[in-house]
Amino acid sequence: MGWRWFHQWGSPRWFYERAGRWQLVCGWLALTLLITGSFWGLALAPVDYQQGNSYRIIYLHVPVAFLAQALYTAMAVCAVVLFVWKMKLADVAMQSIAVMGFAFTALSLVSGAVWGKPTWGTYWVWDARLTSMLILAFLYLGVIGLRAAIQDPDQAGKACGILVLVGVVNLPIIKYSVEWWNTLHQPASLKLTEKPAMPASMWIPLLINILGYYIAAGYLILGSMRAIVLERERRSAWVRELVSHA
Amino acid sequence: MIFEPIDIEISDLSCERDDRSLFKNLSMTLNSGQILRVAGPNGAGKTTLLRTIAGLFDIQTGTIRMNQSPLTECLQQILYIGHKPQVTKDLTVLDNLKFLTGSDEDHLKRVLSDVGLKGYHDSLVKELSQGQGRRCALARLWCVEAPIWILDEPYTALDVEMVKTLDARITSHATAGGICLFTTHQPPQSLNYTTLELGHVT
Amino acid sequence: MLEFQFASLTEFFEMAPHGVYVWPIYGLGLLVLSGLTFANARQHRRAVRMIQRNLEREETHEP
Amino acid sequence: MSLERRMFTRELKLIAARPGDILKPIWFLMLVISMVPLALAPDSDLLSEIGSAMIWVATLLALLLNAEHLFQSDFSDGVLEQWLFLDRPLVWLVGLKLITHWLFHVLPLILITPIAGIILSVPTDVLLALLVTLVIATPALTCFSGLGAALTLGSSRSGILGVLVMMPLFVPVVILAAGVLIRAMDGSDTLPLLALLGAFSVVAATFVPIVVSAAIRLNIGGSN
Repeated sequence: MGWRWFHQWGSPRWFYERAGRWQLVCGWLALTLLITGSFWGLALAPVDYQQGNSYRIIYLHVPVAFLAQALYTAMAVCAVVLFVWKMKLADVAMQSIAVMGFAFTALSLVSGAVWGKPTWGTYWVWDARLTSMLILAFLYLGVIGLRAAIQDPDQAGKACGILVLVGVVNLPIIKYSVEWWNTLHQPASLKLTEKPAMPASMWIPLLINILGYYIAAGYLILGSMRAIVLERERRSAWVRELVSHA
Repeated sequence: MIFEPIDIEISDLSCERDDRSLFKNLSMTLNSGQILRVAGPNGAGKTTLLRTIAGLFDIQTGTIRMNQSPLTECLQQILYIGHKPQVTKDLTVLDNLKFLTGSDEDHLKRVLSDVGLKGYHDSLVKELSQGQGRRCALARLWCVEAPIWILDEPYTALDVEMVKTLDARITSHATAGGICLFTTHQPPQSLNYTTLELGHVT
Repeated sequence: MLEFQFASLTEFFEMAPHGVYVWPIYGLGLLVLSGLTFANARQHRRAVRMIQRNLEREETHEP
Repeated sequence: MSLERRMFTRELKLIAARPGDILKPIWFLMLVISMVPLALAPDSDLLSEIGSAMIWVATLLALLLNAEHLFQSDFSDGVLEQWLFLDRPLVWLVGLKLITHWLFHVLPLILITPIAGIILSVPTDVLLALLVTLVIATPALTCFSGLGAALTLGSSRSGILGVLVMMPLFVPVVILAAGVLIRAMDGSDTLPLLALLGAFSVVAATFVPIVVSAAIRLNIGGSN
């Protein structure tokens, strides 16, 4: 009882049909939130008295950096679902999330570096957060590369699942070791600490944008998953019917 | 030696590869002394069936039980020779067989003369011809005491004489109460076997 | 609380002195989001077209 | 002869048959080390400062290079799938293979590093610390590079992919080892960090072989 909602996810057809609708909702919602949040952040939020206008990058950087890390965890959850319940959709999700995760990680790295230029006077410092973000980008790339190298999709999915699980166990260790390494080599003077008391007009748009980017990621992942489901299920009757009516 | 009675029960075995159904709802029972040839055109799923029974492929649907217990617990009862060489090219014939069978040197030398590789024990496998390499892989049939043999294309690259020797070995294995499954495109002459046709099941 | 922080639109686009850093990043963000959306749509379209081609091929082979 | 001894002797005979498998990584290591002064400057102060780090990175690369052979040839010969029919659990065999790999392929590489240290004029006490970190850290590195090799077995043109996939996971090990070397350079206590490094190795050596055998099982199931 009560498990039907979970087993429905085992049906690619059910997912494909529903995902189309969710995607639409997510897309418009994300667009509205992102336009609101970004405009608020760029134009209406007060200037930071220390960093000047360059701080406005956080309305993109912070949500994207959050996403980059959250997506890896999401991928690990998918890997667990794949191994425990043998749900093929979880593998599809893993494939989509890896690509989106890498895109967001790269975006957060670039935005972090550009933010660093006016703030620290240089594009790149071996700051703990930037460094672990860089490692995260390599981890995502590994998952994408492994998937691309193995022909059989089932096998590729399982291999990626193993890699993701090993990665997610290692991720905290990597993070802590990088932080420790950072204190070992340079004093914390360059470390950028978030000011604890941000006025509401500063953090509300940040919150809106965080929500907006999460929903946008959902929109993108759903879209990519639908395409992959269609491709993988190309022989099944429902896909043939769907396509021939289109 | 005589093997304990053994049976393999396959029920409702189905397999799909690359969106193609290879076999569907395959059910059969194999008993001690049975020799089964799996036949069918290329791509009919012969190798897949053999590898599934050998436990190398995961079962997609259905069950395979040996003496009432699940397949995965009985892998040591199986001798599988696939169409990969199954031997290391850079090692000598003797070293290869020593590792895979654990038999002692004298026994192995006797076996080698049985399969027509007398005097080759010190040769590296890469120095052998294709047929000789195959003989080296098949020499394990004379060493390992596994009751279930699963041989994928054992007759490939063998000459007439070796085919006869192999037929005789399979027959004596079945007489001793073993089971042998094999695939081949040239039906062996001097062997009593039953045939399972794949590729016609829909 | 919600008031435009810049004296004019030009000043807004200049965002002195950091406009050079801020605007390209938002441009890049827009590019990534729209690029991924576009890539998804393209992948979907290609999948549909591939399946259609397969169907047509089957029809000509098996009358 | 027990299966364990059979595996061991087989490994020895394979090395005798393919000495290049051991020599090439050593050759690679020495070549990379010789490139450092050429690319930098023959200034021995500068070299001694970065020498130990360079040796660490070069060893890491050499290690990953030779891990590629760990399972690949046995896999394509079909010998690896025979492991499933041996009367030992696959994890056990994988563990044995990793141990023999460490003994015969990694240890020679570690033993050659003092020479590399001498030509980069690394001070003796740092060199000693370097050796200790390598001995303690390489079991973990061997396990992870084995995992990279096992995961990429199924792809026909894997090449360097195993290296690329596993390298990010080496970060904690590299950082800890670098910490030891820095402390050795200014003469402070290295023991706590070495203990941490050892703990990482022990944990990796306990759990990674399980994952490696799962990856091997997976790739055998997919090949035909």
